[in-house]
Amino acid sequence: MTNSFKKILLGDQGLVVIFVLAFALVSVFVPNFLTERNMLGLLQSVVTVGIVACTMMFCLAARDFDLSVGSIVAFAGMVAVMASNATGSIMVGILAALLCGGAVGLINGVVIAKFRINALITTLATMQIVRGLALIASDGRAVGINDPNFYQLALSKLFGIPSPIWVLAILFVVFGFVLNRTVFGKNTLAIGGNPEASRLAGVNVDWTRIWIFTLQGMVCAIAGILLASRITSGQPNAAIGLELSVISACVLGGVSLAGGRAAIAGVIVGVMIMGIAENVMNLLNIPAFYQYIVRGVILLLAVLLDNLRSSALGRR
Amino acid sequence: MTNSFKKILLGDQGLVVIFVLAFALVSVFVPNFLTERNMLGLLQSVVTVGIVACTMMFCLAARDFDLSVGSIVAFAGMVAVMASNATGSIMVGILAALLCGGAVGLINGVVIAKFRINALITTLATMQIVRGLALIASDGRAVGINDPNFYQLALSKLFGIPSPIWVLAILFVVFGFVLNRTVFGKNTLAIGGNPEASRLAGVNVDWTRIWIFTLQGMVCAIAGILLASRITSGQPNAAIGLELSVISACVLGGVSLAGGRAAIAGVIVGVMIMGIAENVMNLLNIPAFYQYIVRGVILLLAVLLDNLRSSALGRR
Amino acid sequence: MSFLEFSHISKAYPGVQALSDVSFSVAKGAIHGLMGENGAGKSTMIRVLSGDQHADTGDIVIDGQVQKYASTRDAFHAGVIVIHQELQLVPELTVAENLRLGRFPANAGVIQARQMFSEVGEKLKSAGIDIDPRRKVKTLSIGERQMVEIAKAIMLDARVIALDEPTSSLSSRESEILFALIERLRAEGKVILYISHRLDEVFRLCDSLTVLRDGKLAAHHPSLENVTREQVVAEMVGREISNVWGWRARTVGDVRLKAEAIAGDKLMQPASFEARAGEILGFFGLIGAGRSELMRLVYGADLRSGGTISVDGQAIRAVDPRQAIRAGIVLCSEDRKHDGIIQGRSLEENINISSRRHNTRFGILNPRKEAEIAETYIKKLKVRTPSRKQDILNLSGGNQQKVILGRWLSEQGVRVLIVDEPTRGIDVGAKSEIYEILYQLAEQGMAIIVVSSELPEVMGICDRILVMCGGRISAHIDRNDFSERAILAAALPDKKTPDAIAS
Amino acid sequence: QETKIGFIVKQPEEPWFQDEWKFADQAAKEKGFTLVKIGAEDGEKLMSAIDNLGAQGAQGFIVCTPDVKLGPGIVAKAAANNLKVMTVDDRLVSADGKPIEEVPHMGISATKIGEAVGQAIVDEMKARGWKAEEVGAIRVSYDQLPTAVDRVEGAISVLKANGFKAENIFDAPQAKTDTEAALNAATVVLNKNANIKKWVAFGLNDEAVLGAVRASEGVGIAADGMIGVGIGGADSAINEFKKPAATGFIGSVIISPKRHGYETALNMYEWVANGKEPEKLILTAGALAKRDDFEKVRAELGIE
Ligand SMILES: Nc1ncnc2c1ncn2[C@@H]1O[C@H](COP(=O)(O)OP(=O)(O)OP(=O)(O)O)[C@@H](O)[C@H]1O
Ligand SMILES: Nc1ncnc2c1ncn2[C@@H]1O[C@H](COP(=O)(O)OP(=O)(O)OP(=O)(O)O)[C@@H](O)[C@H]1O
Ligand SMILES: O[C@@H]1[C@@H](O)[C@@H](O)CO[C@H]1O
Ligand SMILES: [Mg+2]
Ligand SMILES: [Mg+2]
Repeated sequence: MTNSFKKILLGDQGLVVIFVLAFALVSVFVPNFLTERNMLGLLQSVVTVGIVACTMMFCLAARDFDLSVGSIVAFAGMVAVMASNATGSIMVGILAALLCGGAVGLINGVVIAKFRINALITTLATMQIVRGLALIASDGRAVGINDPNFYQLALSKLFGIPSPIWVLAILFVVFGFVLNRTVFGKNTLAIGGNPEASRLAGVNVDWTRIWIFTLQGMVCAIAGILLASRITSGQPNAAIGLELSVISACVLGGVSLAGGRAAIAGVIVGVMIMGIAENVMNLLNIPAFYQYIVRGVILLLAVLLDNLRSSALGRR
Repeated sequence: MTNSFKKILLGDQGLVVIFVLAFALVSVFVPNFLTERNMLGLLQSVVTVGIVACTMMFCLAARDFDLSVGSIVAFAGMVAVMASNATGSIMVGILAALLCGGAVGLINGVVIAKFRINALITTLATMQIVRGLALIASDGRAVGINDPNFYQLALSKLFGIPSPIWVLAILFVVFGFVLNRTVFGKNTLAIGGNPEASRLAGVNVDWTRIWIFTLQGMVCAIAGILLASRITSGQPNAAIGLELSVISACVLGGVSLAGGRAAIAGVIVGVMIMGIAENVMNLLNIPAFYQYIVRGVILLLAVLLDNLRSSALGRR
Repeated sequence: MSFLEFSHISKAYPGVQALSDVSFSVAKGAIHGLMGENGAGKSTMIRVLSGDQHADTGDIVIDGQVQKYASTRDAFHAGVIVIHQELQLVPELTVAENLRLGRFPANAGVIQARQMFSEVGEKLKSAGIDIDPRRKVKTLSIGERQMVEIAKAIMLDARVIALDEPTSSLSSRESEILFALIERLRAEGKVILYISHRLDEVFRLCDSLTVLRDGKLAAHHPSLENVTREQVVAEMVGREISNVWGWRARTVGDVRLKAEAIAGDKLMQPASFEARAGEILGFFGLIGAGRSELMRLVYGADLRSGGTISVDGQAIRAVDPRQAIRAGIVLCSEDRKHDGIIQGRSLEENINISSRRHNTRFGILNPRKEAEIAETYIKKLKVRTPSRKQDILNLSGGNQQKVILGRWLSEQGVRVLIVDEPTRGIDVGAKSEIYEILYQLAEQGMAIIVVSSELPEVMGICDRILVMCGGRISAHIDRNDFSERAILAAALPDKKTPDAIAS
Repeated sequence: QETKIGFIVKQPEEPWFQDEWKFADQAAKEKGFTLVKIGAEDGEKLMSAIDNLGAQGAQGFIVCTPDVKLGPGIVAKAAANNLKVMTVDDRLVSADGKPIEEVPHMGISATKIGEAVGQAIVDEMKARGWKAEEVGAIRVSYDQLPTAVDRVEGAISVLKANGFKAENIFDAPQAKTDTEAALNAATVVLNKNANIKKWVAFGLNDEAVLGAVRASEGVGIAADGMIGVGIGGADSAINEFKKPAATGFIGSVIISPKRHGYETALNMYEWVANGKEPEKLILTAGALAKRDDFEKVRAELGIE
């Protein structure tokens, strides 16, 4: 191993390198993987997880936790469809969804930051409440979209790439920038890294946490709108269990559950690893029950490799 | 409010007091609640969550996390049924289940403590792998119990109380003792409080963490065996989502996700609050969708009350 | 003319009256010392000043204006900067980001990174602090971190600057940098509140002085003329302490600890040394000299890449602290926050965590015995606490340090006791009592190694001093040959005038 | 003493069960008994639910069990609580896998529904003039759920009987039972077999098949290149039929929640109130509903 190569492999972006290697390997050995069609399919399949991961990254970085994302995605999707059906305006539907998502996030944030209630419990509670609202609002049924133009949100393409992928890409860029280059991002990392020090330094900890959850709610709404458009209806049962996928993608991407550490490149890699695993398993026709095992093993392998890499760095 | 009453309410056992008050309220206002039958039914309904919460408490107290409990419960139940069907001996079935549960826990522990892999990722991985194994072993279908004596594990009674409740009670006592009165328990709490300081103080951190996970696996196996006996079959799909119920019961009971803080009384209360909520909602015939909302609100209320109580204590 | 005034401040914590009716004032352009025993209420005073805690009664008046702040942010806006006793840094952020946290130079929310790094870099350089602003704080040593913490004082144009034991983890060289800085700030007309347990420093720097005792005002000296150290000590402790060190000759026995060619990542070359029964061996050096690293290697806290260790002639294969403890070596680490206290647990548990294994049966605790041990050391070390069940996090810094010392003093069968900066943050009265305990342990035949950055301390209590410099042992000096010059000369990497530093 | 009857279902969020409950409520109103509706997603919750019913003094209950192997447990639990029991939708089996015949049951066999789906697909293929060998079949599968396996296998058996080759049937395993998961899984199948232009799809329910249909649209296969037939016929399917343009989702096999909900509740009432034992086994039939006749089919089944 040449020295400069070693440097890249052991550097901060090491997980990215492992990912690139794995990607190359898969491209060569899995038939049909590296086709344009499959790549687009793969990217579309990670849109929901990817979008929500953008803000979950902030949440975890600030040493918080959000279990309500799946419910918000479903709820916001319902709201978007119902509001645009009712008013005949897609724009109104979108705004209503963003508003509702943001409102749920805001409530999460206020309860957690101001009443100092454990984030796990709070978001577990709102997860249930919001899911209940979605079910009640729709009487448990899928709500069809009246205006076919709504489908275009997910179906339209730009330069041959479907819009949801563009949205995902834009959010990655925006939140990557926000994390590293803005006061908000640095404050988030500081709060997670040392809440006491941040407070004493005069960072508005409560306000920052409230904003993180509100943003999370709004971003979930974006994911919910796109999902509704993609499956051409609002479904109250959508996105159950999403929280776990998103959190693991983030953790896989090096976001620390203990707060203070996050990087957008890692999150992207985390999201992609999980997406590729699903994609490849289906391409290889792995039977459903074995998929469980493969999924588990891939998760372990990914972190194990990353660990070996960084422990080779000498620090533990 | 008299002063001595205030003292009790604000003391360490405050949550217990809130719980007792709530219990009294429910007993008065919910018909059929305070009947012997319903009490036994209620207790039996919390057996699985309660048993697993015993060791989850250790896990969280040591600043760890275990998502694989639901899968282990299902897997161990399957193993118990399949092994006793195969050998004709219930004892062999039970031992095999304990062994398998312990083995999964041991693997969790070794990977987490020795390879220093994030507990969330590790147990998320084993959660999938073990569920996969259970599905593969049974081809995705429930396995019936051949020997009707197996049912007796859950059906038999002592002084009119079904054995699973006894098992639960015994485990509460044992693990309460272990937490407060043994080196193992104190080391667990110390590790959660400050892992590095504990290591430097001569605590065998790795070994303790490995034991916690192994115990957790074995205790899950006990829950799995009782569950299989209760539902008269081994079900590969059993106990999905158990991890979340157990973790929230613990957190509700004052176990800190940041480690270092746990008490068995709190955990019992946490488990009971969740069980009573479900029980009362069904007694009151609350419609399914509204149950979500009530569940969420109860969770929030419980922690909120506890918070008000302890912030009245002047500390935050 | 008084600029900063504390007026009738009281503050109670559950079970503790931390401050009761304390009033005093400080003039503009003055350095005001705040002294008192551990737990006297100094840090609480500063926390009230910083808006971190709210006084139950009383007011803070700055420049004639009563301050009513709701948070630390309001205190900043009132021109107050506080350097807290415990480091308040975010490890994952860079030095510059830590220094500008809460007040990033930003344009529409976007941080002006280049401007920030160059500005912070200049300020650090002008203050004589040689740390790259782009380094992440987690890569800094504890001493360097302390310097970063102190640098917060110059990042903003404050009116009032309070420093809570800023020198407790600094060696003389860094302390000098700090003193120069403080004097510069005084010249600029700031009000400086300075907390320290080091009398020398206080007398060298301060213009005026307040002494707290048990949360009450014990003495206020508007000027230090005609005030003697003995007098201040008496005001603090309530009794005279004639000789803090109290060193006495002992008979020294055979070699207890023999460390040969100990090698590790941060040591420049393998180190060898030995310590004898009944001996108190000092390790002196400047920050980053590698003393702590060497001790951690001996103890097995960090992975050794080479070397052998023997106790009483018996080679031991200790590779982790647990084995070291069982072989009779214990280490009381320098970083009490990170490596010492177990947050959220009681004093009792913090004391018993290691020694309890002597009092258990089948892994079951003996609560009576544990309570007894806890009470013994609380009394012996004069830990100020409402009860042994108190969460250690609620103790004052010095009292936490005493508890950690108690943890190791309560260990049985110790043959080699290593204490790294044992009296960090501990008041004079308690110091002399701790030294007395060390002497007694030595007399019983223990080998004691004291790592310290306080030159008077090592010179005052040790029988022999090893000096480290740049990751190597650079000198070996017997008590008869002790001199500040010689020790500092060996400690300084550039061998420049030690006189400039010896005060 | 008032008559109280429980109605326990395995997936309370599913529209199907909401409908069953709705129709059971109708019976309760007519006959003046109390209906206690409880959702029980797994065996443990089910056992608690039965205890709970016993505690509140119910006389009997109807159950759609999360797993048919829970049979002996349910029977024992019911007996212990002195409750009469009937099953709906899914029939209990004993440890050896044989139906427990003494428990009255109303339902439809999963395999039969699957076969109906298969038949609907084959018919549509004939109508479009497709040849089996040029068509790919997407089996949107959720093998964790035994009923799901039985349904898709039922459909496959009909396809095979009509000339489908096993190698033209592709598995698209859903990670979860929602539309998005089906969509993602089906997309992979379509992309892997880009050479096949004509597709049929079937799965556990309407949502699964909808996923496959959305996937085909996503990769540019028009409605005339896809034949998807779902199961259930609730709003997800109807929304599809109401769309202005026809999609590849051509039909759904509707099973009547009315009979399942209303009749079972009624029968149980007669049993506990008047001692009139219900028939041991009533099998209902599924009916295929398509874009042009779904309203009629639903009316015939008594839904709406
Ligand atoms: N959060 C808290 N909860 C309870 N008691 C506290 C808390 N913080 C401080 N105390 C108590 O208040 C008293 C004063 O503490 P303070 O930290 O002000 O002392 P100090 O003078 O700074 O001592 P040291 O020299 O050891 O730093 C101590 O008895 C301490 O135990
Ligand atoms: N956490 C750390 N991360 C990276 N480097 C460190 C860390 N701690 C110490 N170092 C470096 O290791 C070297 C030795 O530090 P060590 O702490 O052993 O010195 P010391 O003589 O005990 O001085 P002091 O403890 O007063 O800083 C120094 O160069 C220091 O910068
Ligand atoms: O789960 C299914 C449900 O979706 C409905 O189709 C009726 O049968 C049940 O088994
Ligand atoms: Mg202090
Ligand atoms: Mg040191």
